[in-house]
Amino acid sequence: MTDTPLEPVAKDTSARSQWWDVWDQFKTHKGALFGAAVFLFIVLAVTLGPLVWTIEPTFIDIRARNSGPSLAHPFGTDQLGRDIMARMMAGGQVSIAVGLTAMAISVLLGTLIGVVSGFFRRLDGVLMGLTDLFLALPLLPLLLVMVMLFRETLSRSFGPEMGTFILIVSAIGITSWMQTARIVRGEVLALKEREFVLAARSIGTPSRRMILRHILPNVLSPIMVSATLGIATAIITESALSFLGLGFPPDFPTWGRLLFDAIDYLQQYPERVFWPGLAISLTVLSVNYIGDGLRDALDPRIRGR
Amino acid sequence: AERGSDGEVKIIYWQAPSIMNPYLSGGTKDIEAASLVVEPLARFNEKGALVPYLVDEIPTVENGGVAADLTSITWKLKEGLKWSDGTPVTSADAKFTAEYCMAPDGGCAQSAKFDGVESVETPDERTIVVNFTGPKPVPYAAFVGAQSPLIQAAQFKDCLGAKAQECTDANFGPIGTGPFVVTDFKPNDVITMKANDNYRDPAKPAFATLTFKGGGDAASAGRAVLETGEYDYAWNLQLAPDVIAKMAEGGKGTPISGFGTLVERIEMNMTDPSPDLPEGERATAKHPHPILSDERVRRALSMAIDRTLLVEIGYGQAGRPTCNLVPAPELFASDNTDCIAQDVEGAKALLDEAGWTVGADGIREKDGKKFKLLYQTSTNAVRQDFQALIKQWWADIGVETELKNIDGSVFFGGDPASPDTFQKFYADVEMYANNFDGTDPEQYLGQYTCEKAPKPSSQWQGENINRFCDPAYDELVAELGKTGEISKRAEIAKKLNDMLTKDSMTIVPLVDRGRVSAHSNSLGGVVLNTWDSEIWNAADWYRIK
Amino acid sequence: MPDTAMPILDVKGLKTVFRTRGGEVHAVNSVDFDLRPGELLGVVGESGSGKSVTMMSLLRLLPSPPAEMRDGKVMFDGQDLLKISPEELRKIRGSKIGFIFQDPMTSLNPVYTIGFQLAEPLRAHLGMSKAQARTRSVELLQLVGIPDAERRLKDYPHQFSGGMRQRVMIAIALACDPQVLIADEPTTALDVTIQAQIIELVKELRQKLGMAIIWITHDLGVIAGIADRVMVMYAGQVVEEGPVGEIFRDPQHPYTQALLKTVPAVRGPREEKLQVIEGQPPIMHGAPVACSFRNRCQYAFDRCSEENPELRSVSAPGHRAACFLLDKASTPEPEAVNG
Amino acid sequence: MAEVETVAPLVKVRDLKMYFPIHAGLFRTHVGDIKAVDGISFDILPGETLGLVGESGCGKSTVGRSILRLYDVTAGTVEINGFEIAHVDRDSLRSKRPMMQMIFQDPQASLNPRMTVASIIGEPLDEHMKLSSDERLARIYELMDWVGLNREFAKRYPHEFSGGQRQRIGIARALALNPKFIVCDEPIAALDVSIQAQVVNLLEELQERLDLTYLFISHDLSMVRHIADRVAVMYLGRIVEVGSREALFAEPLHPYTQALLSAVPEPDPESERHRKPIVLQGDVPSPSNPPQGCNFSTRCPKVMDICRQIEPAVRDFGEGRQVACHLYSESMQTTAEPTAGDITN
Amino acid sequence: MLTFTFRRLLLAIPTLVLISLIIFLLLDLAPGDPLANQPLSIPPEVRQKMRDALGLDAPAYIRYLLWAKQFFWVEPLVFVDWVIGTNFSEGMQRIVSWQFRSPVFDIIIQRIPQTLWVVGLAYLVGVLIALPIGIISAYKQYSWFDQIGTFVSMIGFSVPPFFSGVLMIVFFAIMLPWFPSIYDTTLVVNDFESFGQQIRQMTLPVMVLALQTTAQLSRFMRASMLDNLNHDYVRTARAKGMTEKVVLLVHVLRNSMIPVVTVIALGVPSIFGGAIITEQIFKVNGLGQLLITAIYANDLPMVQTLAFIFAVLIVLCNLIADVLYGLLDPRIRYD
Ligand SMILES: Nc1ncnc2c1ncn2[C@@H]1O[C@H](COP(=O)(O)OP(=O)(O)OP(=O)(O)O)[C@@H](O)[C@H]1O
Ligand SMILES: Nc1ncnc2c1ncn2[C@@H]1O[C@H](COP(=O)(O)OP(=O)(O)OP(=O)(O)O)[C@@H](O)[C@H]1O
Ligand SMILES: [Mg+2]
Ligand SMILES: [Mg+2]
Repeated sequence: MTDTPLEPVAKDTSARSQWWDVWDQFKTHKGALFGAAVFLFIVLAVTLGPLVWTIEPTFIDIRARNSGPSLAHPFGTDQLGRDIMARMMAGGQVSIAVGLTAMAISVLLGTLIGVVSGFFRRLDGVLMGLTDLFLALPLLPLLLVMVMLFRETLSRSFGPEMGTFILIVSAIGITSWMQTARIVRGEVLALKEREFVLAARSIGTPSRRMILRHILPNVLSPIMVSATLGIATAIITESALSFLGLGFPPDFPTWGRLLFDAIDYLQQYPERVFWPGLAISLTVLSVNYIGDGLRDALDPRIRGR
Repeated sequence: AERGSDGEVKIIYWQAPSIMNPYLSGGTKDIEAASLVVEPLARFNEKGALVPYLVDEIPTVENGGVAADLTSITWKLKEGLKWSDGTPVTSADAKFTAEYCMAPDGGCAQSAKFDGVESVETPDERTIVVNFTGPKPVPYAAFVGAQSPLIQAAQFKDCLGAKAQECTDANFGPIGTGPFVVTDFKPNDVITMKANDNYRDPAKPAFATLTFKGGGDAASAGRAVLETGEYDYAWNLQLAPDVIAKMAEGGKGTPISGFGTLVERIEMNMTDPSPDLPEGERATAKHPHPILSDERVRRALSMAIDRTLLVEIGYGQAGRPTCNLVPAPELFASDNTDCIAQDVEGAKALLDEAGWTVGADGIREKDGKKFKLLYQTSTNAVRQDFQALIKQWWADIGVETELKNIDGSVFFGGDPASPDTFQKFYADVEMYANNFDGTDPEQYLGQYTCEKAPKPSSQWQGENINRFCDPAYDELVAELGKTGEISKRAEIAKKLNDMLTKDSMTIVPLVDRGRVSAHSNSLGGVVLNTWDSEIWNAADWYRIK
Repeated sequence: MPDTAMPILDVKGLKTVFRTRGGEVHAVNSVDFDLRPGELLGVVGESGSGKSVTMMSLLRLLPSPPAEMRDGKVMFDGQDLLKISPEELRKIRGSKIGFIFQDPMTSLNPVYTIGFQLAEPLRAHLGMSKAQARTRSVELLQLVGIPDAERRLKDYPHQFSGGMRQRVMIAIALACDPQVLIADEPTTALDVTIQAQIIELVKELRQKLGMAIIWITHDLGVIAGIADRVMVMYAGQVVEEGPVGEIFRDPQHPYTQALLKTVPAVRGPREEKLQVIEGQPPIMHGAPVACSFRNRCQYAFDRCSEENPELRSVSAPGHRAACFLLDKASTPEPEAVNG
Repeated sequence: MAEVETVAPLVKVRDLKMYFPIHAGLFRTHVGDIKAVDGISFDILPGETLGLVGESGCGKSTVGRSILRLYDVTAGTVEINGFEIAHVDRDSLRSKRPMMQMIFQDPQASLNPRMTVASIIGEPLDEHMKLSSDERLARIYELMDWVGLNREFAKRYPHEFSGGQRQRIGIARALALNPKFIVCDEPIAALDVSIQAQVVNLLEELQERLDLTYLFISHDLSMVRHIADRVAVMYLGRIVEVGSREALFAEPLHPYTQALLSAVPEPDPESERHRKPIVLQGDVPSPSNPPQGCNFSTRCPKVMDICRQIEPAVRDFGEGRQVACHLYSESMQTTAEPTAGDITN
Repeated sequence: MLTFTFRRLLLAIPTLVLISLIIFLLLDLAPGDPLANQPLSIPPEVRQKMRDALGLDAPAYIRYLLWAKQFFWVEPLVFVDWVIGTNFSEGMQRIVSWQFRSPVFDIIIQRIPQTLWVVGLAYLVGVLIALPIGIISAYKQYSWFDQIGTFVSMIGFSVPPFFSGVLMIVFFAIMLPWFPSIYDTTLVVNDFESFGQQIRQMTLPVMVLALQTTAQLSRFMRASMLDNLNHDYVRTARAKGMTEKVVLLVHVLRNSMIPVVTVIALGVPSIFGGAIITEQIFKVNGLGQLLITAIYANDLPMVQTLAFIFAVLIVLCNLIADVLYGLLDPRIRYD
């Protein structure tokens, strides 16, 4: 055969992983890039910040209470004289950790259930029934009951803070995976009809490897999008739980808790509302923008353009 | 003034009333809402003194109203009293009220008021004789105070016993003798009332209608009275003092405060709550507390606390530092004020003396045992602030504290299966507030006898939370039960109070918590009463023109 | 067809560019052609050669961004379609120029009935009442050979088969008796038997209604059967143009020649080996500076990579091609084969 | 082709049926079937290419997939290289997989967009052979050479290739396990005319070199004519005519085959002018509700009454030529018209 | 379609029974006591009596069966009686709330008007604002309108209502005393003035709630429009010479509405349960507040019933969404 290899259509760059393409596309989305920068900044601020700003968030300096922003306390102090900046950083760690972990739980659960029910026809009915059931269960009482049921057991095994953390994170995770599961299932159903899955079957690839190799990588983009949305929702949900008195204990700062506590002081010390409010909004906003960018970047149709 | 000439008055309670029958709910919000409609024979005034309401005078031994052997009391209804539906109020109504609350399956929340009542007799239409099973030195419980008003026999006749739960209409709109009548009751939301046409004083109430809104939170209730002026009266503004002060700048209303017997205190566990003990022995008298059994230790812990600062941060106008379990009424209040001044050095010295020496990490230890305490309370912003502050003070004297807070409904829920109730007290120290009804502390102080300690055999029921046990105390309580003379009673009560606080430091009182409410500047006649319903004199309220 | 008639549609120097992330794509490069009344112009070329973009540019149907009409004139009815206001253009679309798209499955709005979609242009352009539009719709459906037209007006697109849908599309395009009908691969998605039905239908309608048609396709067979004139496109340019008989009998451009050879026939002798055109069509970043076919052309020589050949007339009347080979005397022997 | 009679067929399909159940109603009861493949039988000899043609939706792909046991067939047997495929259990099926492979229609859809060329081609190797990574790579390169892909492309992703190249990747994957039999399900339908020829030539060349046997599914009759040795024509789940390429294209017997062939236009204006295609009326009936009698009876230009009543039997004309049509059924041959008339009355 | 609906309804029954059981068991397992909120001064014996009177200590399965009977049998009968004036239900024990000692359904019915007025209206307003925003944002993708829309909706998404609510109160009730901060549930709308008052008192909570609905829905609408704008039929419509308005509002809109309508329908149950925080802040005292106070008060029958009603609503709205989907999209035939 005289056939010489054909010119590739792609640009001349040699073997590039498609993550580079994703990044290339992501870069063109200004909002997403900005969001990523802001989010990175926030994460760095709350994780590395305490190394620089060494005041303990629980340290009470009762003489300096209710003071406004100053050099000693750039964000001011609260009613017990605790440094708000230190509390913001500590709270941010928790809030972001809550956001990330709750999102991870919900995405993992959602993906697992979505993939399994989309892929194995026999389990589909049961699993989708379960999903509907969870969708129909009123979440608030469920959350409440979970908090009430397990708070103590968990605090005993993991310490009060870690216990509450695990509880809240799993409560949020367990009550928010359904949307992801539905989307993923839909995608999987569609993917299953794609010929490359059939091709894998004709090779004799067993289901487990089929899922790992062919299904999961291809449902990544809706999962990513659910994930970014999930972080935002989890942070907001945690703050709403604080409002309802079900979140972290009052002596354990999170952004939601700080915001809630500051609301009574809205008129005297508006800055106290401002900081956590800004932090939450910025985080949610930046994560949302990242999600937007990722959605574009992961969609081959858009990326190809 | 003329009845109904001042239009509408609006009251906001951030806890919404769920029922208008005080016999089916012990909740303050419910009792106070009901107090606008149903009335007792006599009430306590703002000073804690009894004042006649539906009777002309308070029966006493002196005026013959109370039998000399203290086994009966005779009330005489006012002439011409009418229910709001126009029918006359008779002694039969009182007899019925007693039957209603004493019926076995009725689940009456106020049945303690009728403790020791043997029978109620009605020699005539206006005379009510309450017979007691034995001598009763303080016979003013049944039909006295907002908790035990008269209800109309005609309205509730089918609601005795188990049926009490089903009489929704009656429970939501009781017929009473008070200044207002319910026109519409929306549970947990809003009650609308209008002036009672048959109220005994033809000039009162000044308001034609009354709206009693419930729900939300203290802050927004405060705002509605102090800042926007939408409401005339807001109840129990449990807010940080500076928040209230800021709201008051709004200029629409005035915060008012009053003090009763509610004391925020730290209770010391006299028994060992260690989880290593077998269930059933944990936190029982069998194992005294390894650290707190020493009186010096308890005293040192108390000395480390700056109560004045606690008040300033947590309650402001609505609190004052106290060292007493019974801070009021004046007659019964001990003059113990030793604890008010913080004394960190003294506390340290005391601990040194007790053999607790400062270890390498700054934490005291004795015989290789670290001074570590578990400090629990219910979940509530102010309490957590207190916990944080006290933890720091205790850290200053070398005590490590682990903080824990438990949801109020569990903490106070009394479920014997839960490890987290305040009765079980699976912690070293705990903090909450308690008070007593009326003005006589006998029953309140009587809670600290040995036998009232919660224990497995009593399903963890019992009021002697710290398992305090002193035979001398028990004896003194018994003596109080036999003493009728008021000054003598006061003397014994003070002594009991001091045994629990000043002498043994079993109970470490922190703050005498009063109440802050607020009324609009145009609402006149408000007299805050902490001994009875807070809005006890709503009949006297009027609009300042 | 009368060569003398004034062209009804005259396209000069049409240039369409897509601005994309990867740079500009010059999808259509200085395309000239005309269409005479009653004539059927076939347009062929492989995928991506710019056939659809050319035709959609005429009516400015491309979304912009990314599309941009850089240059050119599209004279229709004395007006330049690229210059007139959107409102004037809208009045021409669907009434004077009808359009049939490639994919009958997606080109109809799935949530409206056929009747509704048929009546829309009638009511918009001809101002018909509901009832008039309905009568006319029935006529149209009968015209394109849909049985039981009255009843089928109430059906939704998904209730029709692919062939039927394409008939509906044709009916919509014909609704206002357009002077020009542009059919963009109307049969590519269909089976041969259905394709045969549609082709028969168009032939018939053309005789009845006498409009000018532009018919885009990949399939040289289809063109051979129906076209009067053929235009061959490659990489956004017209490489050859001429009467159908000429093109098939005596193709001048190497691309046309190769194209004709790659297709095996159902009838006649069977080739042992299929001819192939090696390589891929180029991506058109930037205006062409050289012959875009040179990389795949077996006759390519130096000049091909230096200059872009223009369309020039070939001996036969109306036959034009864009290839330097035509200049090299008339000796067709490929002496300067590229090494 | 004359001596083929003596050779044992590589693929033997007997009375294959593939029904897709339809569930409906309150309790999702089984109310009917889509009879995508409704009883077909054929053989493919070693080294031969059988072309399978027919209109869209007539069940061509379903046949291909059922033969490879990508569906659990409803009835019938499939024997490949002497092994029964249609009803064996999963494990032994898996061990038979290397023997039979498939090339798909859509080169875009049949390649996982998130795998590199090397991993796509290597997947069957990972599944069925225990190779060291060097051996594996060597094999991948060998395969890429076979299909004419530059080895440098091994690390690239499918979207970086043109359609023709993608189809080559798919072919390489199918060849990885040294199959004997390959089902080509419209391998060129999605490609441009100029590219089609490249792929077809490649397939032919590989067949020669590796001694492959193809089932070549297509609706492009001219390509089938080019590549297939024998051709089977399907209509609505059944095979209506089978024959050697020459015979079938020269003289189609079944009215459907005739119509099909006549509908193909030819790139020659002269002959086009004279071609009179048999234009079929109407659409293909739904496979869930096929007409009574002959499936083609609703559109057949030569329909007789009997066609609407009785399903025509397959008649063997020798030399592998088979037709299922009442026009040629033995009993009808002479007395077709009168009998048909009798039946209607 | 009809069979489909029936089928779904049938399937919903076991789901609902399961849900009711799960809710019951979960709530029953939860620690806490309906009497926890009673003052400490009430002695334990009295507490015990109150517990007995409420029937709190009966075994769980008996309470569940009793509840089930009351919910599925007695309450429907009461409803029948109320509608046609019979008295089948006389003497039957209805589901009685522990905090109110009153049939829970009476209270629920009392709460429905304010919930519908405020939360329902907010939802409606949110939807009505969101749709045009979504449409314009999609049509003018990446224009300044689109960018601002994105930004605002993300703000709406990221601000918890307990924050925006209080902010609104401080601005519009205290600093600029335009609107009341407390919702008056007793207001009867019978003339122009009271109507104005009703509007005024609804403004703030509706604004807070609508912001959230708008934020989410407009994003969704935009995505759906964008999706459809690329479809071939849009080009067909343009080629037919339709005006842009027709193309957008007739052709694209209806197709884009198909998924959006489902989302809207599925959001309806949240009207009843989801506005808890906003209700609390403005003291609207609707169903959300009823639920949360019942939870705090451990009023098991009330929580159980409300939770179950929400579950029914959710299941029902799911069904409605599916049916709507089928109606809007002729391609879907559910049989
Ligand atoms: N929206 C777009 N953005 C960027 N490039 C485009 C766009 N639409 C078309 N193109 C490019 O324009 C060129 C011509 O495309 P066009 O659709 O006209 O080809 P065609 O000849 O109609 O092909 P086919 O036969 O496949 O329909 C192609 O190279 C294509 O990539
Ligand atoms: N998984 C399936 N479930 C239900 N019906 C199916 C399934 N796969 C195919 N069918 C139906 O079976 C029939 C035959 O389909 P098949 O894909 O085999 O046709 P085909 O001849 O390959 O058509 P094409 O040329 O369009 O590829 C069609 O009517 C199709 O709708
Ligand atoms: Mg095209
Ligand atoms: Mg197929």
